[in-house]
Amino acid sequence: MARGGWFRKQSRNGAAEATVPDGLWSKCPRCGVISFARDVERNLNVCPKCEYHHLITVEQRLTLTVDENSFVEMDAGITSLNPLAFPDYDDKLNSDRAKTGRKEAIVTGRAKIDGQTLLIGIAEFGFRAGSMGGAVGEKIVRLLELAEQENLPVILFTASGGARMQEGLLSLMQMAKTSAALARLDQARIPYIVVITHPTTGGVYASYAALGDVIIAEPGATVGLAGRRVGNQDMGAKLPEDFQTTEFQYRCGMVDQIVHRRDVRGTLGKLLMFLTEARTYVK
Amino acid sequence: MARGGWFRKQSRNGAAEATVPDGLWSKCPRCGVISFARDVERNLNVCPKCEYHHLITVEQRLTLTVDENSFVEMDAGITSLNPLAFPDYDDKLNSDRAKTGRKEAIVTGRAKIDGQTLLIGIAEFGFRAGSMGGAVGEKIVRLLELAEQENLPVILFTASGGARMQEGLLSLMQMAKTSAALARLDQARIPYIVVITHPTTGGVYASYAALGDVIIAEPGATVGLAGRRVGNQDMGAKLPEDFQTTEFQYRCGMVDQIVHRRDVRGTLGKLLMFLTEARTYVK
Amino acid sequence: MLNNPLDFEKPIAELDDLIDEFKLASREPEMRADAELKGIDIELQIAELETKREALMTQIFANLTPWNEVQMARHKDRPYTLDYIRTIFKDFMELHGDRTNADDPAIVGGFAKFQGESVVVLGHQKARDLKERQLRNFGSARPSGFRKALRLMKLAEKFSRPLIIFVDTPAAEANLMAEEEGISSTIAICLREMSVLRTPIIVVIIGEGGSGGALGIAVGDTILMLEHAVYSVIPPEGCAAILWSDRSRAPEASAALKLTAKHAAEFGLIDEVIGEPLGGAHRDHPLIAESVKSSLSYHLDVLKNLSIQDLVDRRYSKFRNMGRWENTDITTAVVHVSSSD
Amino acid sequence: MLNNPLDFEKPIAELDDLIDEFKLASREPEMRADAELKGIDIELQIAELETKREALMTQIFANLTPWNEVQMARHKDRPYTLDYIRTIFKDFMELHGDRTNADDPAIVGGFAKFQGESVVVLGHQKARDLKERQLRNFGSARPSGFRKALRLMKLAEKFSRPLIIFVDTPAAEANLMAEEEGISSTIAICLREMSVLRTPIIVVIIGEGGSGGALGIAVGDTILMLEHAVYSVIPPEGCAAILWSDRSRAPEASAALKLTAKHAAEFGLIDEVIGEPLGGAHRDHPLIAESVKSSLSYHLDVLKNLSIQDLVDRRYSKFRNMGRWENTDITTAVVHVSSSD
Ligand SMILES: [Zn+2]
Ligand SMILES: [Zn+2]
Repeated sequence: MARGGWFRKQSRNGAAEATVPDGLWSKCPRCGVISFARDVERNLNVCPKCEYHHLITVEQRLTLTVDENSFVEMDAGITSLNPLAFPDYDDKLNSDRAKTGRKEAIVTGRAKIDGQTLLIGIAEFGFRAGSMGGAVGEKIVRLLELAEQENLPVILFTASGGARMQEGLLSLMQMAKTSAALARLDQARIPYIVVITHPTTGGVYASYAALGDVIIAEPGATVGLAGRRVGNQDMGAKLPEDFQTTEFQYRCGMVDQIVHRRDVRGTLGKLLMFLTEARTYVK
Repeated sequence: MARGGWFRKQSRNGAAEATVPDGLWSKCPRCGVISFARDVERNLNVCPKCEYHHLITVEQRLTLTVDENSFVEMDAGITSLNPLAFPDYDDKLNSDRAKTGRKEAIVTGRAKIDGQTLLIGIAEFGFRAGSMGGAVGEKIVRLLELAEQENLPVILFTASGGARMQEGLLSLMQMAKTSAALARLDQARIPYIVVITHPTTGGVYASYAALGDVIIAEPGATVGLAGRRVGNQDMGAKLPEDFQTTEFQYRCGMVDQIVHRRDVRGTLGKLLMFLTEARTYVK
Repeated sequence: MLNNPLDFEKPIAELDDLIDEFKLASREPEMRADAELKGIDIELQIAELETKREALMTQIFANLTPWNEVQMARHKDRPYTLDYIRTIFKDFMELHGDRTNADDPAIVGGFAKFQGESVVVLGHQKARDLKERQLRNFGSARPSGFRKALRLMKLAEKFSRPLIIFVDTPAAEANLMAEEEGISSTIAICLREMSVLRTPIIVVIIGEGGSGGALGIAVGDTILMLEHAVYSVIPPEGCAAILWSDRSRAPEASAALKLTAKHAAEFGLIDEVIGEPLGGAHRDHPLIAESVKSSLSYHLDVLKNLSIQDLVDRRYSKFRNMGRWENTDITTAVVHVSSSD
Repeated sequence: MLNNPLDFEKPIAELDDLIDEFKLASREPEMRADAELKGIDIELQIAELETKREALMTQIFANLTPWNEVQMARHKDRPYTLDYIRTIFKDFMELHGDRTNADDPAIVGGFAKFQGESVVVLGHQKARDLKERQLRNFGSARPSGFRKALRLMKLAEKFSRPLIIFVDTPAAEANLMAEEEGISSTIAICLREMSVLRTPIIVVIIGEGGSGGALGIAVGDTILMLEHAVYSVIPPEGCAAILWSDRSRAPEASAALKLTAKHAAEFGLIDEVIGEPLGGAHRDHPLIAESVKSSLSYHLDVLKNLSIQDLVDRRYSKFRNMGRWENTDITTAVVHVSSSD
């Protein structure tokens, strides 16, 4: 029995793993069960055994989420500089650009779901672990400003290790920058929906990921501020099994619904219907 | 050694006790120490031993709080009806009217503190345990509406067993009535300060007593929704020593400052200065 | 047939059992034969029993005491908030969480379609089986429940969706944790914010309207109340305990408190009593749902014809005028005999 | 004399000790006599030592590494928020409580008078002795701290009082309880609400500006930063752990992170660096207080000349333009080299 390809490299923080193995077989990072890669793919990259939601690419996410051929990308050329001349950062950026074919850790654009036009942003976790630097912040704010101008709802799919360390304080400020744009969207009463996917942590969870009018999350995702390790070190206290997961955040009142990947599209369609319907009764 | 007058009748709910004894001596209901009544009075009716804040009358409160001769009462004639024909209610009202010389469980009016004009309401706990029926609700709302008209700050001293049972649902609605008037005051950006005194519970704590821009409280007061007894029954859990007191509510973030009776006036004067100063910089 | 008949419903339940027996007999050839042999006319018996039952029903339910009304309002077979949401609304999308520290199952809510229109619906949720009743904390909301409710109300305001609220709670939770999290403050904030919320609010008291725990989500433009619901400043048991140190005298207290829908209407505190099927809502869930739906539909249309500013001003006047008092000051003597009557 | 000299301050501390000894000797007749006998001129010695000390101070503090700056920012003798509040403000009236479930001592705030004007002042609070440091949670705010801060900000807005905020925190608390109470959500809400708060906001980074825990109360119209304060997206130890799995390489990480006031100014992320007394704020509390006061005074006057709408629009532009990126799309190619520079 051939077992090629399922020994995957684990990334440093344990969060990322290759999503679709090169070979025939795929080993689930949570339950360890080995499945036909094709079966996992057919199951929307959800483990057929334990329902672990594998990371997926932006293309896969778009296919699962928006109406066929409806996506038109915006600002694809916006990319990071290295303002701090941070060691190795240029190399890492170049390598991620080559690896993902993207210029940044988020893809933004216009799309339709069930025929309803919206603006959408999808994190590319494969690019610098989805972290938020100046380019990510700028792309999100452009999306939000356009939403206000055109009165279009916004959906953001989050997956991020947080603010991008290599851009120092400039990246921290992207938290304020995106949140300020969301304040304006809020005042303009434009719907903003967040879909939290694995993993969503740090400065991203402490800014736009936590500010949705409605927040849904895929099951089993890591969701929290500082990461389980940090928490452990700081406290010595016993942590619940599901600390800093979707389920934990749901129990703590931070998430409206835990939605299986197969139902995300339907849920978003319904939410858009509720949030964008004409306000007939207001005189 | 004469000990006349310090055997006081305890009221049913354990909250009320006569404030100034008829005789020479006074026994503290908290620490049990017997003091000269005159010494207790000179100490603002605070136990010289344990700092227990005795209930005081509206007159005493006014003397302690507002500029001399500055108080002008409003709506003194507003009094309760017995809309439910509730058993014994008329008798109880009449008896409390005779006992307190008041028509209702709150006294409202115009006064000055440090020369600053304000509207003030002071609960008369001796009248139906300070409970809120239609007359109390009406008097408070008139005060709040006047405050909005004349752009004057409002201070309410609370002491109440809650909504007045004998007026049934009509009294429950006073919670909504007073809170609605406070919503308008809030929108008009008029300062509203609450001084919680012993005891403040039930529907009063769950409406205007909890809605101050700033909330201060005298030490040791009973403050809570349902009363300690109820809590005990419902839970069987071990309650903290200071459950449903000023100190408990302060620890839980509900009270800005615990203020000794001797400092209430000074604190209010300072707060009024901060809250009513002209807004010079707004263009 | 009822699963949990109240004491005064038992004579009806016994008749129901008897009728069922005859009906069974009529379908069983052997039993039919046996009956004919004995000269018993099964169909006639059934008809007589049903006539008797109808008379009994009318007699019992025309003479309910206030305490009986309390029992009816607490009836375990009575439809709960989610029952109404499932029958009257479409596409219910439940939203969870107070964005502070919990999701309180004692209050449910979310987006839904009401007659094709998007609305926000929420309410207290009781339950029938013990495990779910505990989960729902018997319909007693904690601070997180009120925070969730307020969050949904603000969503309704933000997106200009009418708000439809079902009230059914014995009281707000008042245990240690509730006090620690400011149950009083949370209710007070709900009262204040609802009074100025810029969207139409219709409240339906479907079962128990238990004091501040009920009112905390019941400040609306239109307050509807089911015929056998109750709405009270204090649970009758608590009232009896205070008056007579005897919780078992709750029936007397119920009478004194005037906590029925009829009284609430007389005092001008609610806008409409929604009639229930004979014997109560619990005997015909689809029928009561239809009545609630048609009442909601009517009143929502009325509210939709108002401007937002009129709506909010009207809501203020409504609650501002609740309560009775008189002014004995000779210069301004007046008796205020309430709200909208 | 310092109670807690840093490593690189120790040569100065040693000189200080020596100078103190000579000064003591000069006041003691017996020691003076002894010195004269030995031909030692005490006054000359002191003068020489003081000259040497000054040269040493200049030399040391002109050549601080980024890691030294981190040490300076964390210096235990450095003035904390309450030190500034006590010296720069009058009539401080502390307000407590988040109106939800706690009062977080890691954030203090209330009303105060600044140059005769009512303001709201708040900030992180560290402490010196161990017991109070634990009470203050080392300046790491919990969700309740951010809720209290937001409550005070809304009070400032409601009563149109300028808001003055001192930032000094290693990071936001991130333990189990903080996660349970939505530390991330609370910070996010602060960021959103501060950006549209309709009152002038001046922020002063006085010590450690520790990532989200700092920024959560640092969205202002004017951001001032003390010369030896630091402001960083991540603690240098954490950065070193990620880059090299070695927290002890924090000095290198400090350099890479460009977390000093000078860098923050160069990147256009702060509006002014407030110079400290030679050797740092901790060597002269009154002097640094005077500098902070005069800077606050100047900037408050500037802000007061703006209309509220201009103020809020300007604040949006300020943060909206932070960050560096380039657009490689040939049709719209542009390099954005930041904010206000
Ligand atoms: Zn698996
Ligand atoms: Zn005492």
